[in-house]
Amino acid sequence: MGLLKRKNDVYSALIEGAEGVAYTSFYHDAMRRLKKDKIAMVCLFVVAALIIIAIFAPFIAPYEEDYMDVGNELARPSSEHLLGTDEFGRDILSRIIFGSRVSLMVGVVAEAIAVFIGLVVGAIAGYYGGKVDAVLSRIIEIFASFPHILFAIVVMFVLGTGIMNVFIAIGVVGWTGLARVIRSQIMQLKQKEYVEAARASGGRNMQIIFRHLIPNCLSTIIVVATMNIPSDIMYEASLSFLGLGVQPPQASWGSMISEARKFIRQYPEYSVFPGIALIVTVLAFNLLGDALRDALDPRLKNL
Amino acid sequence: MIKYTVKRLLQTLIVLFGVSLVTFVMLNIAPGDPVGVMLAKRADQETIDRVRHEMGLDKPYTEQFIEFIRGAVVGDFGDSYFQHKPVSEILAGAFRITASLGVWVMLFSIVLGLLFGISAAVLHGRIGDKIIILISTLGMVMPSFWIAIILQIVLGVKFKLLPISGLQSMSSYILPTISLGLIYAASIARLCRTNMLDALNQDYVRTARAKGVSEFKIVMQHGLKNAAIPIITYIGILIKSILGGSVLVETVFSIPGLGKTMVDAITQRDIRLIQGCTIYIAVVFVVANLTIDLLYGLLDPRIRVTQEG
Amino acid sequence: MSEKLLQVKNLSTYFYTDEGVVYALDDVSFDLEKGEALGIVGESGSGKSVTALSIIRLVQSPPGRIVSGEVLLQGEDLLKKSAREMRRIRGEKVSMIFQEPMTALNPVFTVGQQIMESILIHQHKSKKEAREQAVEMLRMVGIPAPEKRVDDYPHQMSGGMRQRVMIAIALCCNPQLLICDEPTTALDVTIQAQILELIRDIRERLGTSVILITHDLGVVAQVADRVMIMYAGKAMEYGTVREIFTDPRHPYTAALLRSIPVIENKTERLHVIRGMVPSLSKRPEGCLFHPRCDEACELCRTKRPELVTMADGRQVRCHKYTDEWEGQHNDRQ
Amino acid sequence: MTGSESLLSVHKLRKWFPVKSTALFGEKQYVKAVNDITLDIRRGETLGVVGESGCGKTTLGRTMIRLIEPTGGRIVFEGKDLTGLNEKQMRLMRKDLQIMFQDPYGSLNPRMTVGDIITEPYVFQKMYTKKERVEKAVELMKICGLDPVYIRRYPHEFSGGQRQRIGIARSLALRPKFLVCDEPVSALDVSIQSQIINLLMDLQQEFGLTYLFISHNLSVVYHMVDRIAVMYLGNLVELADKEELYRDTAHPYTRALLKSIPSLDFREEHRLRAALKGDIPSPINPPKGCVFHTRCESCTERCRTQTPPLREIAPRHMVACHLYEGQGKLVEQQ
Repeated sequence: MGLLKRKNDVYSALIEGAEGVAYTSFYHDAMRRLKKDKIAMVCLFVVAALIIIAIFAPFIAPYEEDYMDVGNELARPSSEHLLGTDEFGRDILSRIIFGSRVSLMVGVVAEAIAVFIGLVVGAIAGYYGGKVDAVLSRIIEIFASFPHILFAIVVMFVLGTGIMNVFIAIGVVGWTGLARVIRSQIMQLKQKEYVEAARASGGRNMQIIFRHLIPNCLSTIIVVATMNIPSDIMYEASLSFLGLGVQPPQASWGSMISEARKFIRQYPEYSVFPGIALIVTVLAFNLLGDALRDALDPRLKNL
Repeated sequence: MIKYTVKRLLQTLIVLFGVSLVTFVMLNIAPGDPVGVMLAKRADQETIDRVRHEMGLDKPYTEQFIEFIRGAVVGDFGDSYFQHKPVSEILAGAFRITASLGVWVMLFSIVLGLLFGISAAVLHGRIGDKIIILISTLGMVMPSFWIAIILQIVLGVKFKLLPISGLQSMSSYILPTISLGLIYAASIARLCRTNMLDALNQDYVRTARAKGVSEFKIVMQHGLKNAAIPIITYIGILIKSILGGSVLVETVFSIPGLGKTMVDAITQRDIRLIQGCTIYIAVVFVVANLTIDLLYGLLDPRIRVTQEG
Repeated sequence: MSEKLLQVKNLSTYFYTDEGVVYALDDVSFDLEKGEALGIVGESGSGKSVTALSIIRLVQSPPGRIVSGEVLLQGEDLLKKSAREMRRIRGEKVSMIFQEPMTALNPVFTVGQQIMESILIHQHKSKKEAREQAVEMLRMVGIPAPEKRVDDYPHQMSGGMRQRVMIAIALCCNPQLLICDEPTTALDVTIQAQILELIRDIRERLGTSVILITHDLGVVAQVADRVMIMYAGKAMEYGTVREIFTDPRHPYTAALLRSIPVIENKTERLHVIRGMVPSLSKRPEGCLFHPRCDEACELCRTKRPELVTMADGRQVRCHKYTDEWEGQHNDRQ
Repeated sequence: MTGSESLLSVHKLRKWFPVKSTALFGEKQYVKAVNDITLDIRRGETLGVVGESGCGKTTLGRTMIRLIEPTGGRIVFEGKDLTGLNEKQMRLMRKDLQIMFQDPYGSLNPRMTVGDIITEPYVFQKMYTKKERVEKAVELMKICGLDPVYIRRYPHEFSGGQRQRIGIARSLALRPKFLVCDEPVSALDVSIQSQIINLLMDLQQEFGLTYLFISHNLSVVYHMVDRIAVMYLGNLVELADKEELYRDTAHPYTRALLKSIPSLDFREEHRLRAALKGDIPSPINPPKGCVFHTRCESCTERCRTQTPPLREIAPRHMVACHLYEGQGKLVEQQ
């Protein structure tokens, strides 16, 4: 057979030839498109800044999380306390900085739980279809019937308050949306010809799911997760606002707004500052999600 | 069409059963000793056992569940331990209040949402579109409880224009409606814009243009009728979010609706009331979703008129 | 009034995308007699569909824009018309049908409503009269039991039937010009034969002039009187069906005709046109076809040929038919 | 080149897709995509399968290599009955049976490099080391006319024609004996189409491949194949050598198909007349008796009631039509 004879030159041709050729993988393209989107860059910068603030909070914040400047309660913004102090004399700016830890952690951890459950349920329902799909879809529908906030409240009631329970409560509730998206995407991808080709050359179900189906869902997962993080942050803030989430003295933007409500007359701005921090964070993640969707999956772009 | 309806009815029954099962398990089985949690150790073991017996919690779970279902079907969720009144009575009153607020919030968000959404799609590519996108994104990120407080401070306290609590007079509806409705108006605007743009890029719009149909009619007839279908399905989700969101707004404006009842029940640890409230809200959503799905079938001929054999 | 129904002069339409300017349609000219059928043939990316969309001014801008040229319909330049005037013309004087029957009809309106919509815009008729006319149109395009089918929704009809409905919509106001953009590409061969026969009957019965856009030379041979071969946005050759099929002059036309598998001829290997269809934004220097042309020479690689009208009226864009060609003859590879 | 003994044959092969019946409690309804088809393909041969949309040609191709599980009938490959094999055994057989697809964009995973796509069959069949797989990939790319320098590029960086070549390289990776080509050139321009057809014919020469060539375009098929099978609404209506099929066409549907092809003969008197009226009936409840009777000019009372059996009216020329009642001998269905 003529093919074997040419073995060595084929190999050498391969190395010097293939190396030189520039290739753009899918994610290179996506990054290039993302860089062109100025808003996305700003949001990326804001999100990065938030993460740094959250990690290095103890060094950045002017005061300890629960340091009380006794006798200086509800002070207006001054040089010592840039945003003034709360009813216990604690520095509002420092508590907002520490509060960013809670919000970002909830965004990441809760969303990770939601993505994990959603991906598993969605992939199985989508791939196997038939009865499995019917049962899982009903389960998705059941969990989606509870308003997000209420279900989280009940979960908190059962688990008790505390930061870890907040993550679980929001994560356990938020997976239905992603499950539905993944399920419909897997159903579409299942019919693609490259999946049939894999099956025709002997690919097993698991190999097909992990080599073909999940990689092609990745961009959807990233987009949906990035869009869900802001709502997770809002749910945490709401829970804390209702006094069911993070308990004092730990700082959370939601609980700060709730505390501030009692002192509207003396110091109205007290409740405005944590609100602004919350809005900036949620806005940054939201716009980043939009930009990622446009960069990763041009077809999803709503022109 | 009938087949579609029957199938949906069957699915809804299963979901309702699932909802009651999940709620029952979470509140009665998960926390181990519900009465202990309820009395929060304020009573000695002897009273706890007596209360447990009174509420029938010492029976095996399956029996409790059957009793619970039989009651729920008839609308009887047992009695609230602290208010000594049937839960269903409390919920009915609270629901009327939340519903009345909910209707206004829905109207506000749908009207505003469609207005912004359609105009954004029509002004696509121009400044107007960009401004509306910005406003709607901002609207989506405003936490409802935060806006509620800001409105309370500015309009209520500073300028004393509007009442800042309760739902006695018509004007007292304005602040809660705006603070809860803003988020949903923004999401409807975005959804409507995306669907309109999608519809306006379909081949049949190009055909309509080739017929000489005016842009206005293309948007209003061809575009809207196709874009309306996904928007109507969103209204189902809207009802659920309003039921959820009302918890916050009712707390800020101290409106004794379902949301506030739920929060108070949680803080008082009134298990029966919490259970009744959760089921009640979920049922309202499921029923609303069902009606919308059937409406959806009527509007979309592809479902109403099945393919001939 | 000149006998010519349509005169297109130096029409150019470019698309301004972030990857650069796409020269989709570059300086194309042709004309159409009353009742005549012109076939515009080309492979994908040749600019044939853009020609139609530019005539009827449905090019989506941004990113597309008609950059230059004139489109004279009975002497009036459509490019100068206002949007309102164009809306009157579309459907009344010029109408168009598209390739994908599955998506070209609005799924939430009945077939009858979509025909009546065009009638009610252009003709002042009552709803009842419009409905009767719609049923008549459905009968004319060969749909069985039109009185019943008029209230059907598009999803209840097959591809072939929907294309007939599209034709009914396009013809209900008896336009002078019907533009068909690959009308039968998505259809099966037996259904395609029915639609082509229908288009031919319409030309005989209503005298409508037709522009038929396709990539299938067989379809052109069966319906068209004159043919324009397009490649990479420019017209390569223009002549009657007989001239083009019996005596193809441009190397691309000849290569295309030779590479089509035909049942009768016995050749073992199919004739191949090497290389790929060029990208419209990064066009080759000189003649656009030179990278794939077996007769290309230095002149072809450097100078872009003009569309030359030869003695017998034939138009060809190739240096072979210019006097400069003799000199170059020898150094061809 | 065409050997005598059969490489792959199917006996009364059937594939019925259950359909959610519109009637709530009505009996189960089926789309009878492939209806009791018996075919025999000889080693080195190219059998063309032609028919319009909904005739079941794509389902037949996939069912033959059990990419879709048949609901009835037997598949025999090199004397071995494939129908009974369990998944593990079938996986070994996959080496010899491969398929290539129509859509250049849908048949390649956009997230994998060309090298990974071509060598994926080795991953599934656990063949060769990493280094050997790269060599194989380079070799296959060269054979299919692709420059191996681009081995690490992604599908979106190639033209339609090049993508089809990648698909062909992948289907050759396991050195198959039998290849189903499901409309491999239908999505390509004419000039690119002939390049791929010539490539397929060269590969058949070099590797002694046997093709099942599926297409709705009879002229493309005519050029490539030795024998042609014509299908209508899930049934085999005619099967013959290509010259025989063209010269003395037996079945009315085949005749209509041939007449509907828009020929390059532009003269007025030869111009196309529609050979068939009406539309293809719905596959959910096909017409009784002969499925083609609703559109056939020479339809008789018998055609409406009795399904015509496949009979051999001339050497290796089968047709299923009552017009040939009594001629030739019935093809006995083993």
